[in-house]
Amino acid sequence: MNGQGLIKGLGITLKHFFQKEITEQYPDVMPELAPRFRGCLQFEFEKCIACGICVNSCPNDVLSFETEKSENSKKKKLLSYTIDFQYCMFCNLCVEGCPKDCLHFDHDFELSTFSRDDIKRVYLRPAEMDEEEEVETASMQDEQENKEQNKIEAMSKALQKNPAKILAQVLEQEEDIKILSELVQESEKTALKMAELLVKDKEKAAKVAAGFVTKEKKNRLQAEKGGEE
Amino acid sequence: MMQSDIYTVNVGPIHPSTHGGLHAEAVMDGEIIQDVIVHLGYVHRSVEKIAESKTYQQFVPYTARLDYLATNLPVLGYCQTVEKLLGIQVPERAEYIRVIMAELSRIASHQIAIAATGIDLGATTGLMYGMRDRERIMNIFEMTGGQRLLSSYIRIGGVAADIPKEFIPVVRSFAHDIPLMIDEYNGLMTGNEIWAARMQGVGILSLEDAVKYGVTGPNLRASGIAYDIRKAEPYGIYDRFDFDIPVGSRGDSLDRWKVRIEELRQSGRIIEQALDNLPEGEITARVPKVLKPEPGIEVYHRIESAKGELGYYIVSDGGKKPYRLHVRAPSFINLMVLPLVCRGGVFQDIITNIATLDPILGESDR
Amino acid sequence: MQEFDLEQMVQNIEEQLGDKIRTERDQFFTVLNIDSSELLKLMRELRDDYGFNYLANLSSVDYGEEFEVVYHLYSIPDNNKVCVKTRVSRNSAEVDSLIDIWPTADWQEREVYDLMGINFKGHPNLIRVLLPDDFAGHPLRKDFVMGGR
Amino acid sequence: MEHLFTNLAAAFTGWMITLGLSPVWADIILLLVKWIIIITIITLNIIVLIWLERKVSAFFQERLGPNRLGPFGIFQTIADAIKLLTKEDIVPSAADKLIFKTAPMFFIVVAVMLYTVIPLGQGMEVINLNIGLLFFISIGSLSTIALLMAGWGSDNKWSLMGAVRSVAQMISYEIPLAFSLLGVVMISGSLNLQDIVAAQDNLWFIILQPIAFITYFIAATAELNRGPFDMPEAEQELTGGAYTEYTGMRWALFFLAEYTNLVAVSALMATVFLGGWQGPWLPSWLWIIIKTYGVILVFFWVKWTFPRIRMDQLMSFSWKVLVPVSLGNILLTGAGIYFCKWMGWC
Repeated sequence: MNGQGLIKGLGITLKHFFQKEITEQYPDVMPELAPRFRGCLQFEFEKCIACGICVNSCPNDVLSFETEKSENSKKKKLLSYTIDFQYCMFCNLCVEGCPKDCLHFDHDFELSTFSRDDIKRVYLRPAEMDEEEEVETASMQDEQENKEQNKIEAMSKALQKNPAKILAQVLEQEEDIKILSELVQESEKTALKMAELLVKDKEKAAKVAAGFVTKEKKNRLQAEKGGEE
Repeated sequence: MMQSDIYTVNVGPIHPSTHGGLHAEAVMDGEIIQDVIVHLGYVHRSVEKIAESKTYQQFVPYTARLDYLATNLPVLGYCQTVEKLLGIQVPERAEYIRVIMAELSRIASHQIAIAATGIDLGATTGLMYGMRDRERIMNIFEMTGGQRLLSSYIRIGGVAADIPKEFIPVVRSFAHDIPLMIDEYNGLMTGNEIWAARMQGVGILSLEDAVKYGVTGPNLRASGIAYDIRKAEPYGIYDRFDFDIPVGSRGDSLDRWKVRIEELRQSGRIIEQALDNLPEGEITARVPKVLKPEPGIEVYHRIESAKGELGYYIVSDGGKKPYRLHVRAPSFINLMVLPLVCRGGVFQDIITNIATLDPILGESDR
Repeated sequence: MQEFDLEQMVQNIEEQLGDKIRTERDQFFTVLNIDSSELLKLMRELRDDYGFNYLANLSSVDYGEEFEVVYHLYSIPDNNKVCVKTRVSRNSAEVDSLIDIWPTADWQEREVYDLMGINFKGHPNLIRVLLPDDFAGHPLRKDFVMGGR
Repeated sequence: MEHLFTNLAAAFTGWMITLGLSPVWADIILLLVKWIIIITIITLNIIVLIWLERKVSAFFQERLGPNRLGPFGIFQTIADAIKLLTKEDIVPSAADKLIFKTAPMFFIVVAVMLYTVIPLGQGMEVINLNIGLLFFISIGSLSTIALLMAGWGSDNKWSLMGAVRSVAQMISYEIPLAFSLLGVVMISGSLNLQDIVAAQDNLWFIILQPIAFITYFIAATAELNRGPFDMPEAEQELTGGAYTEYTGMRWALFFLAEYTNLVAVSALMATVFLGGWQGPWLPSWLWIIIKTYGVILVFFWVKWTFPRIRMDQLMSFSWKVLVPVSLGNILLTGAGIYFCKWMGWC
């Protein structure tokens, strides 16, 4: 007391007078940001599947998007995606919800704009994406066919190896299964046909299998008759 | 005999030292305060109404904006209330991380209180020193939660993400430096004769009045009772930590100031203990995507926030949104004693009292 | 003062107030549902005889036809807790003010009046606290129409 | 170097006389020229000083301070001055226009008048007044009136409170201010500032009059309205006090005058307590600048360390501590002088 406190205070400020500054020299030196820093929300149009989880998880109705159902595919087509930054709380809930990782925060924190209209960010569907999509669908069809082909081949091999087990899916009576198994093991063509049907359409496969069996039964009957005659 | 008139001076809502949009109408006789009429609501956002239209998870970021200076504390309170409502058990590791973040928030809030008191009383350099030290906490928040101020890092069921690997050394060195910071605040401000003269005997709040008016937190403890919800009704894992409750004796501004400074040290102790015992494991419990508590269930849960008792009262009707959510904001109730402590003082005491009552208007106005 | 016993207290109060009171217990609180006419009497007794010197929280819920006013009481430093609820009908929403028992009810009641529109009989200064004085309606009522975005 | 300015002045007078002017007129013109030079120096000096205070306060607070314009941000003040000049001049509709507008002018005129008597070097002063110290004190206290005019004219409660505070503060601190200087006057036996400087030939008065120095420093801080005694302004309480309603250049004039006062009081402290322009090796006018800036830095240091004192404590401190102490100092000085004479030392 009696001035000691005052002198101590003066001592503390004097000590700091000669210490190095602690302030950041922004904007000359940009601040070092932690990896998790949430600056500006970025959207990647290509990855988005328009599931709407982000929109539902947003507490403040920042996000919205427009979709269109295209005729030839069941997929929803994303037309535009809007981020209305003036309401964003940077809470990360949308990013955490997104199943395709198409939302992320980058380190850009200088979000001020000169006009209110600039706050809203609208991502429009890029034109090259439509072109890409056509190519993509074409190539996808190819790919799918390839895949199916592979499946069918694998199936036919399996049929030849262990027919009884697989044919049990389509036929009920053991006798029939046995007959068809023999048939399949005998001819590769039949095996392939059965395999194709099994992969693509089980119901049809059952019908066709039944057909095969009755035909074979007839054949065998005739053969027996012929033998007798 | 001199004739004098009663006149009013409006401190705020636009005023350098009202800590936000506080409007205190001082009724004065010369420099002597006859009464203070507090007008609130300048930052009213009707958070309680907003809560009724948001799902339980969506409301988490809003709670961070109640007491934006101690951002993790209101979030912690809310998340624990919802967990109580749903009976969610939070993993050990998450509990420890929560304690560390909550205590860091408490320190950040108290450092703002210290810094703001510094500038309110004219010690501008005190402001800078308080802010400088708080900056380290902000960096820790940025590192863990991604945001400096309103990270909404604590989530229902746990925390948003695991701590990064550089977290522990940084927090440890911060906790280690707290006593040095306190020495500096004490040297620059508490020990200063002008400072003591401006605070001693100013804004005396007797223990009786403090309890009657529901004052909680450091303001209540400064009036002379060791009532801290962390000890009185431990929530989370606070019963596992060893810390003291600083208590004042007279309940004046100087006591409130000293209690806050001492609480920095105690929070530092808690952080160190939590770091020592931090277990490995999950950071979040299995929480369903859509939270639907049983209908008709309701809960009042309270935590010791930086400003006092922060309570959430949630009523559920079985839907995915709260039927009713009420926030018992400590700043709102602590501000009620502002006229009481100001009466009879001089004009400058209003500023001292606002600073040492440490209200935060985001919370009091909601 | 003798040792505090919550069960004993509830029993005493139930005997005294008879059908005016209904006690519920959940895992967090013992809830005393009191008829609004006996509220003041019960509260005074809780403070004077059972040491509940601290009104922690005062809130209200809109249940359509009725409003419920909820009080969470604690005692400092013993930390006993009890919850008191009272219901008033929507048309005549009026409860006795507790400002004489706990001055802390002052602003909390004003807040309930402001946001929920429940009158508190005996409150000396029942004006809006958060909303502007010329605001129409009470936002926390369920029939309040939200405007804006 | 030592006689650079005195020689220049003599040459200028001589030149005017050769032009056919009578010596009286030559003296008057010289006086005017001195005035203009001093005002120019003050203004330029203030620009440096404002920059210096911002820089110094920044260093106390571990900041860098102004650093955008020019080397070390030295042109920041000039940019600020230009900004202030181009700002809209707002006069509140309820204000007493005449008083409101004249207050800043009055303030700056009073501040500049202080420089007339300060010896800025050996034989360098505007007027060598034989009651220099008295003149300084009495003119210095006039700035109260300017603040009162500003507060009254603004018709704003904050301004008026600031003004009333400043009047109360000035009146209270005027007394210890004058009393603390009295000891020096008693020793030197003169009110003439050049004589006081001359009396410090062997020993500075800060050593002979340490109590007077401290009381004068405190009282001067209050007179200057600087922290921790910046009651009239008190941003955090009175939102700017007497200056609340002022904008643009009118406000800048107040600001300018405050710094002018600061330099004047610091120069007086250097003159009265720190040996004035006396010093080895360097020319006298450089010495007074160095000493003045030294005192100014101490003012800065105090302002940026201490919190603001409360109004009632401020008053009681003046009347209960400073006035008795400065009175005691006079008594002590008198006794000391008597003792010296009795011992035959002087």
